[in-house]
Parts: sequence; structure tokens; C-alpha cells
Amino acid sequence: MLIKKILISVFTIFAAMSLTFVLVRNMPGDIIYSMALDKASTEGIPFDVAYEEIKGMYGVGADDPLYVQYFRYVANIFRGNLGDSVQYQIPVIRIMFSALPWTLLVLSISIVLSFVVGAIIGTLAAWKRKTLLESFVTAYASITDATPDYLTAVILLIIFAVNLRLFPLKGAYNVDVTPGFNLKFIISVLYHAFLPIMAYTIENVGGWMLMMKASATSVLGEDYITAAQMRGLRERRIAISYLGKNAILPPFTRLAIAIGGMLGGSALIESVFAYPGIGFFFGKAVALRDYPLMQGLFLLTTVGVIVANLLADLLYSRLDPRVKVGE
Amino acid sequence: MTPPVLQLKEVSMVYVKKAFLQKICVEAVTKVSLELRDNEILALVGETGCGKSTLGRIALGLLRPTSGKVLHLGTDIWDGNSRKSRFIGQIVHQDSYAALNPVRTVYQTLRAPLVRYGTKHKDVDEEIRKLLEFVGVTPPDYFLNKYPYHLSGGMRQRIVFARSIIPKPKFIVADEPISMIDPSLRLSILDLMMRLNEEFGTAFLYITHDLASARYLARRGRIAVMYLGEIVEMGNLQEVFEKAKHPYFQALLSVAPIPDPRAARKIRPLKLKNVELPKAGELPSGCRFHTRCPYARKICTEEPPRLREVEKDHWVACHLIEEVPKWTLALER
Amino acid sequence: MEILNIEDLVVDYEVQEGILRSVNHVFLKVRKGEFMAIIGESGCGKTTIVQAIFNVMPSNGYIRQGRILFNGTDILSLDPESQRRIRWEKIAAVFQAAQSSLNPVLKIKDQVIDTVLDHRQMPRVEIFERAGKLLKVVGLEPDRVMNSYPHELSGGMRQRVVIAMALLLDPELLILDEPTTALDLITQAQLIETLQHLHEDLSITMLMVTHDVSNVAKVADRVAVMYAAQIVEVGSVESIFYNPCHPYTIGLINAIPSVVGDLSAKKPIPGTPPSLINPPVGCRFHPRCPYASRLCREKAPELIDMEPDHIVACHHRLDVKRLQHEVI
Amino acid sequence: MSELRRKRFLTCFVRPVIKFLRALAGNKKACFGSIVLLLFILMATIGPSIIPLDLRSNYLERYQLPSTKHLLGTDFMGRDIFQQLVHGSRDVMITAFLGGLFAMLLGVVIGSIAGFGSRYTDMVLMRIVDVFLTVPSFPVMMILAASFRVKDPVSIGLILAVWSWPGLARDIRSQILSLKQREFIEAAKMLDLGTTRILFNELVPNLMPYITVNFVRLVRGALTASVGLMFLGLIPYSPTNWGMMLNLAIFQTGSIYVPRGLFYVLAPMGSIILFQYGALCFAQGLDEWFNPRLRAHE
Repeated sequence: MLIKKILISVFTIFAAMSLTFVLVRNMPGDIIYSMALDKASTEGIPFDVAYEEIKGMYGVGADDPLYVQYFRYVANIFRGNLGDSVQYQIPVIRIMFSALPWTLLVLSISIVLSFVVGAIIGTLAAWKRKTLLESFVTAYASITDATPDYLTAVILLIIFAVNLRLFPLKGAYNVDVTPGFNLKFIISVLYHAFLPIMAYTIENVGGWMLMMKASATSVLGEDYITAAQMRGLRERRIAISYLGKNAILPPFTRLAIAIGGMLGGSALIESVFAYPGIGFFFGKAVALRDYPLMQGLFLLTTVGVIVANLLADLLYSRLDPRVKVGE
Repeated sequence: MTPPVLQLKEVSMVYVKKAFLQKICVEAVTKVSLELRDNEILALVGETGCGKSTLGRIALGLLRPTSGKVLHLGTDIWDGNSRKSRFIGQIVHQDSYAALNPVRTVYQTLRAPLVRYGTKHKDVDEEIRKLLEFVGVTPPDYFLNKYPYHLSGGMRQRIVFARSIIPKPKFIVADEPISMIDPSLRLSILDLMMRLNEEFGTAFLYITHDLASARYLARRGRIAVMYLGEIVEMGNLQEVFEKAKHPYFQALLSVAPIPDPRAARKIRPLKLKNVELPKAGELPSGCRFHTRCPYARKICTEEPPRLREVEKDHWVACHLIEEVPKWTLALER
Repeated sequence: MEILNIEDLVVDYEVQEGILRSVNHVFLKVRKGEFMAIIGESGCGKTTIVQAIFNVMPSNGYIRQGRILFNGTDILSLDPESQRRIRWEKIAAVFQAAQSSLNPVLKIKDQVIDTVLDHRQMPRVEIFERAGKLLKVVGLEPDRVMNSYPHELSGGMRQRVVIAMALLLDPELLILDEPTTALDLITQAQLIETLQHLHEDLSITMLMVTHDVSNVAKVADRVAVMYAAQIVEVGSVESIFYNPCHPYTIGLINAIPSVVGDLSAKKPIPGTPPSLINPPVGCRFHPRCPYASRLCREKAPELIDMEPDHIVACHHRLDVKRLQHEVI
Repeated sequence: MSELRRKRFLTCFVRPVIKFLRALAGNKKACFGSIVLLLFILMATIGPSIIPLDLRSNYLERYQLPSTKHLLGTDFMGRDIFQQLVHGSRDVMITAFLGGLFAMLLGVVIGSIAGFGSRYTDMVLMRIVDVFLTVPSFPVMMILAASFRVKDPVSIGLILAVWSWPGLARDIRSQILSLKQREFIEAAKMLDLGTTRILFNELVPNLMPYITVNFVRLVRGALTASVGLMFLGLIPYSPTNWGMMLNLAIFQTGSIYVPRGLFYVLAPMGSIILFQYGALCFAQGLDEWFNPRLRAHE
């Protein structure tokens, strides 16, 4: 199974690369025109020369057969050469590395937070039937499900940043702190990450609660729960090792998809908070038609989702003894 | 002499399971030869996983055997790559709920095949009423617009039987038709099968793990006992039940529940060497029962026994027929 | 001396269509040391009785009234902690579909440890020793089984694991709820034999709940027959099988084919079991009963002593008995 | 004959509709949901022809609070917010509907081909579905929107659909595979009822619940995504589009910093959330209506 998964992942990465290859190949002519114009003015070379150079850089209109172009393109990617950003005039790879940590920080905290909180509340709601908690879970999940994540972010921004001024409006840390491993910096980072994390968490926790509640409800109908009660086990033990351990499995399989969704939506949320992660730059790149940057960040997002997928699979096989990796 | 409605000649079914870097062959059915004569009831008994359901599906032409021939009324139904003839048999499944389309009413369920088999539109309503009356779903008008989930298991199974006789099949394969029905109603379904057999001359292949019901239904018919994909004993039902010869069938009979306290307490189960069935894909060599058989000898581990006719219409596949103690079930209450 | 005494138990389920009374004024006594069986068809309420004894009703089930006396104390009136303590220490069970009554994500040994530790303080070594002994009693290899996950064992093996777990705390009463369903004939027979041995050797009181008339005939000392949420006849196994007095009992025994004896008198009971949401008025069996009269349609019969240790709920029990003997 | 036809017509078409309407009336959530959806549909269809749109700037009336003159107040240029909302709704609704429709069609067609096709076709299609499911959809939509410079609702709908069908395709495929195994299909085959009949009388009615409920889900997703693209300013589009209103309010004019300008943000936001909530309730109602039948077995 693991080998199959890895093969599919490799295949997916190639599919994503091919997609960007086709996109770059079909770049509208006026984009190259404006890129050349930029290059000509910044480097002080004639427009014609710049135009040809840009075309050469992306292999647009080259005479080589398509497969040679594709091969060259893939080879470049593996060498880490993703070209220069049109807008920032620096290698794409540098932007990727500067943006990635911020996105990872916010996403990892949000996913863990929302999953854990959602799982606990969902299980409790299923365990204690017909209580206020159950109606709360349903209502909360419906409302957050009806609210697109970027609107949640906008609401948080308006309330906490604009009006209450409790949190900053933009950025990842204060300009007056020195980046590095010092308390001031860490506090500043967390302070700035707070609203984005909240936006993701508030948005996602409802889904987890609902999923966990449904899963726990169905587990509660299983014979082994009744059997455990008949065996006179303590409630706490039944709730944790009999109900919880089993109920967490189906939501867990959705974890990878959720990570994909969050990474995909990061363009919106990070833009709302002007938080300099992958999504923020991606949004900018698309809006300004910065093709090299767009392509690099898109590949990075895809690889990120695939790695998250594989990690989730590995973790799952540790949770469920019925699944064996390698079989 | 007309050919039998169904004839299986050396039929085998091998499934290939692809696991990681290896292929596992699972033999579900091995060289089974069987005959279902016109108007006959044949009970096919065996435990879970012995291949009896697979054999039933092969008999109908729903599955193509990996080797061997399936003949319906004397003609080979598999020719070249596809099934040649139309189905002359019908199937009745164990789960009557799954056998009926959940979104269609009783009327809709029966109407389609009636129209397909030539009933005129104006006669359809009348025909459906007649059918329902016949299978004991009365009063018919009450049931016409019911959905399957409105009905009890017994009623659903009757409707399944009603549907299955519409094309006037030569034979019906009934795969555990009563195992999901309340005990007090089981005989009524068996009685219905007997009535269909008598009035329409439909032959039945009754697949079951319940020996007592096989004995009830096929009292004038025959029985075939399967173990791990092979037929180990076969013949006239009365004869086979009275003079069971294969140790496996003896063991089954010795543990078959009897609804009579004194008789039930008298019979001691035949002690087997091993209670667990061998794993699928790891069939024992020689006689497949030798791992559990209390009488097994060296020859049993080496050579597979052939099915031999030991008495008139009584076939047994065992090397040690003469040595296995005689079995009698002549127990009075 | 009764070990278990159920008095006037009423259990309802709230379902979409209304109120389903699954157990309707049931009285039942189980004596110390006996093997008692309750026979009834699916949905007649027999499993609900077991759930009520353990007080583990599904979320839509409610015990409306009645007492369940175990050695004289009403279990239902105890506080939750005392109820929990009685479960498994005094009353253990092997459930319907025992194969699925093990937690799939825990090894057998962990489930054994959980079960013991929630009732007694005991060092792990001792628990293992005791569990090992019991697993041997039911015919399993302790080392292999203890380190397995449930899905690594066959259905029959899991069933035996559950039986061994039931004996962990030396219960006085063992309840068997359809212990043999979904098992092959040979495995079934072996299981029944194991249970009989346990009953005789350890003198545990057994209460078996099943629809399998034949198994009851083999193992039970006394039998209670249940129809449509009510008990209709209780007596010794001999009197139920050879001298049944309720038309339903007669019909049920007649409806079960056998691998021995005459089959010509076998016939099904006409009609279908009633819905428990709108059960028939009067005697609940009257729509299917050949002896039904106006009285049966109007008034529900009560359980009345026919002879010592044989009670029947039928208005026409005397006629039924006479007619039965004439037929035979 | 005609009597029979009439009867059949009644059982096939009229009765289910009546039943459905009754079920809607009986289910509070579904009732609420369908009323909300109906209001939005009315707003999108006849709204723009009743309510005039005046996009001229009027600096004297900037950031007005709601009043009888301006139902939802005015924006940074003194234009009526309610008018913009109504006129924007048409494009938003059409885009969402088309996006959902295209995705549904793609999902159903590809899922059916995989479900009914040979093992090889199935395998190839499922690998493709895996790829589509792994690569997050919103970035792809962003790239497509940027590359193709879309303007009209049909092509935006297509772009939204290109990456949102695989979930449904996979569901449909597994439904078909499991239905194909079901005994009643086997029985129909043995009765020789014919492929068309088996397909349309036996299979499709069992798939309808999944398709309808998923359609609502896809429309909701398309609305969120299309507004999101507009919100990031990736689609050049009319200024009355709700996403554009949000974009203008948050990124360009700073209306969120003006307390009186809040209505300019809240109006499109509220509309989106209300629509989503209505559709959610409607879908849940549908689900409840379809499911008791399927659950009745247990």
C-alpha cells in the first residue's frame, strides 16, 4: 500500500508540473511583452534583446521538440531553478523559502488545534446525548459551514484588529524585533499569527466536531461498546479507549483532505491578514500575472499536500491495527 | 431420454487474488460434477465458505467456471467468450431486502418482468394479483403499492419467488432462502417451494447449511454435501441421511441440532481432530478432510479420493468407506 | 432459591412510528444452579431483557417499570457505581454476535486487563495467569491469543475469548444471548459443549436467550417461551417439548424440522408475528391461533399454574392440552 | 390502457412531487432553506428589472446608514448598497449555478464511465481522480482564472467546475459499483429486462439522492470559490459583484476602517452566509427526506 501511495504521489507531482508547463507554454503574449519591458528598463538593455531572453528563459516559442522542452523544464525544477519572480526580481526559490515557515507555522497549529478540540467536543456530544452540547455542536457546525473561511477571517479582522485593536492588522512580526530565537521575537510572531490561526480553527473545528460526533455516534451503536458497559468498565475508560480510539479513525482519514483544503484556501486568508505566507504571495503572483512565482508556489503547495497525505497515511496505520503498511 | 435441466461437468473455479508481489490462488470449487434432473429438488449442503454459493452461481451462468462445462438442457452455455443462451434458471437470494429494488413498489417490481415475458398491458394487473395470491401475499391489493421496507422478511421472500417464476424457469437456485426468516415461518417458504415444484415442475437447487431444512424440502429428492470446494457425498436424500458414509457428513449429522431434548442429549458429537477449518488458499493435500478426520490414514494425506457410487444412487469420496464405523440415526424419541 | 427474579418489567423504545413496547409486564425467575433458556423469535424482546438486566439500554430505550432482583436486591434501584460493580463480577454475559463485542483497536490482553482492573486490584502477572488458565479451559492457546488483535482471530476463536473473559471474575450468573448465531455447525456444537461443561464443572447459573429451539432442547433445564414481548409459557424442558400447553409453543416446536424422526406433522405457524407498536388486543397470539375465541380477542390471558413448575398464559390451555394428546 | 397510463403517470411523476412538497412542508429546516433559496432566485431573476441601478458617485451621501431611501445604506461613493446587491446577485447566482451544474455533469459522466467501464478504464480514471483530489482546487482555479482572462458566467462556471467534480465522480462510481453487486440488479439481469431498463428503472432512481444532494453542495462550493476569486481581484468583473464589493471594501477603499462603512462589507457578507445557510438547510432536508427509505432496512 505504501509503495502504491508513493507511486501515486510521484505521479501527482508530475501531473502538477505538467500543468504548470502547459500554463507557461500558453502564457498570453502580452505577459511576455510586459516582462520584457520590465527587464529592458531595469537592466538597461534593448527591448528586442530582453524579449528574446525572456522567451528563451521560459522556452516559449523555442524550436526544440516539446519533449525536450519538457525535459529541460523538469530538470530545471529539480535543480531548484524556478526562474526569477517578475515582480520582486529575485529567484522564486528564495520567496518560497521565506514564505513557507509562516504558512507551516499557522497551518500546523490550526490543524492540530481544530482537530483536537473538534474531536473532544464531538465525542462528548455523542457520549452525552440530548444535551445542550449536542444542539450547540449542530448549530455551530452549520453556521461555520455556511460561512466561507475568508469571511470568517474578515469578521475577525474587523472585530479584533480594526475595532478592538487587540491584534495587528498585518505582517508576521513587529519590525522592531530582531528575528531569531529570542522571546520577544517569538511573542511577536505568535501575536501576529493569532488571528490567522483563529480564522482557520474557528472555521474547521465545526467540521471536525460534526464528523467526530457522527463517527462516535455510530461507534456507540457497535456491540463492543455495549459489551464494555456490560463488563462494568469505568465510564472514563469506555469513553477514551473504547469510544474515542475507534471513533477518531474515520475523521483521521479526512485529515489529509482538510490540509489540502486549508493550503488551498491560504491565498484568501493570508491575503486578508496580509500575512506573508505562501498563499499571500500566491495571490499576489496571480493578480499580477507573475508566472514564474505562480508556478513555483503552485508546485510547492502540491508537494506540501502530498507530503501531508503521506504523513497522515503513516500515522493512520499506527492508529488502526487492521491496516498494515507494506502489505 | 431428455437431457437434465442442468449438468455440471468437472467444474472448477479458481480466484486469483493479487497481493503485494505475489499471487494467491483460491480454489472455491474443484472439479465438481453434478446433475439436476427435470422437476427434481437437489439440496446442496455445506458450511460457510465451502463453495456452495459459488457453485450455485456457476450453475446459473452468472459466473464462468475457470474450467469444466455447464450444460443447460444438454447445451453448453459457455461457448467462446460469452454466454450463449438466455438464462433458463432463476435465483432467489438469502437477503430478500437486497433482492428487491428499495425504490420500487411491489407492483413495479412485478410489472417489468411480466411485460418482458409477453403479458399484455391490459392483463398485467390481473396477472400480478394472481401471482401474489399464489405465493400467499394476500390480499394482493393491500400490498401492490408497498415498498420493500414496508414488508416483513417472509412477505418479501414470497415476492421474490413470485418474480422468479414469471419467466417460467426450468430451475431455480435458492441460496439460503430461509436463513433470515423467523423460525416459525421458515417452513412456509419451503412449502411454497414445494408447491412451485409440484405445480410448475420447476426443479430446485436448494443451497443451505441447515441439514434439517434440506431434509424437509428434498425429502423426495437428492442431496449433495460439499466440503472445501468438493462434493464428498451425494445421492438420494433418504438413503444418504440414513446411511451417511463420509466422516465429514457423519460429523455434521452428529452435531445437527435436534428439537427434541431426549434425542438431542443422546447423540454425542463425532470428535474431530481439529475444529478450525484450514485457511483459504491453503488447501490440504490428498483428502481435504484429513486434517480434521478422526480416521485419517497415510493414504488420505497423499491421494485425493474419487467420488464412487457405493450403493445405488449413493456416491461417496472417501478412501476408508469400509473402515469408517456405520452411521445410524435410528433414534427414537 | 432464585438468583434472578424479574418482576413486572416493562421496557419501551421510542421509534419514529411511535412507542414500541419491547418487554411487556414480564415476570421471570431463574433458580440458582440451573440452565434456563428463553426462546423467542427475532424482535420478541428477549434481547431487551438482557439489556435491562445490565441496564445498558440504547439511547432510545427506557425501562418504564419493574424490578430486577439479583439475590434479593433490586439492581435497578442501586446507584450507578454499585450497578457497575455487579456487572461482570456477579453477572457476566456472552452476547449476540460476540465476534463484534471485542474492541478492534486493542489487543486481547489489554481488554482482559481493563476488565479486571476496573473491578479489582490485581497485579498484571496474576491477571495473565488467570486469563491464560481460562483461555485453556475454552480450548485456546493463551500466548498467541493474548497478543492478538480481534481481527486476527477466527469467529469461533473470538467467541471463545469472550467466554473466557466472562469467567474472569467468577460470576454467579452467566447470560448467553444468541451465543451460536453466525457460527458453523461444528463450531456451534463445540461451543455448546464448552458451555455445558462450564455449567456442570463450575456450577454457574446460565440464562440463555435464543431463537434456536434445537439448541435449547439440548442444553436447557427450564425454558421460558416469549411471544410478542410477553412470556407465554414457562416450564421444564421436558414439559415444554413433550407437553406444551400454549398454542404458540406447540406451533413453534412443530415448525422446526429435524434431521431425525417423522417430518410429516411439521408445519409452519400461519400469519406473521405482530408489530409491537400496535399489538393485537387481547391475547397477542390470537390472529395466528387455531383455538382463538371471542374471549381471546377481548381479554389478555394471564400466566396461570398448569401443574407444578409449568405456567401458561392461555384461556384455552385445558382444551389445548386435551386436543394435543388426542392428536398424538 | 389510458387508465393504466394515467395511473402510471401518477405513480411516476405526480405522486413523488406531492410527496416531496409535503415532506418539505413537514421539515422545518428544509422549509426554511427552500424559502431562502427561492428569495435569492427571485432576487437574481426579476430583482434587477424591478430595482434600478444607479452607479453614479454622490459624495454628499457617502457611507449613509440604512434608511427608507437606502435600504442598506450607501458605499464609499454614496451609491446605494441594496441596488448593487440585487444587481450583483444575478451574476453570482448564475455563476454558482453553472459551476455546480458543470461539475455535477462532469462528475456524473466520469463516475458512470468508471463505474460501468472495463477494469482498465476504471483504473485510469480513478488515478486521474486521485490526482485531481490531491492537488488543491482553489489554487488551480486561481491560475486558470488568471490565464484565461474569463469574463462571462459560462466560462467562470467552467473554470470552477474543472477541479471540483472528482469527489462526486468517486462517489458515483462507488455507488454504481456497489449497486452493480446488489442482488436486485442481478435479479433484473437474470430476468433479461434489458440494459436500458436496468439502467433507468433500477439504477438511476437509487443514484438520484446522491446526485441531488451533491448538486447543492457543488453549487455552494462554486459560490464560495467564485466570490473568493473576485475577492482577490483575479477576475475582472462588474463592480456590483459581491466578491468585488468585498474586495473594494477591504483591500481598496478601506471601508472597513470607517464605522459607518461597515454596511458595505456586511451586506454582501450577510447575503453569502444567508444563501449558504439556506442551501445547507435545504440539502439537509433533502438528505433526511431521501434517507429514511434507505435506513428503513435496519
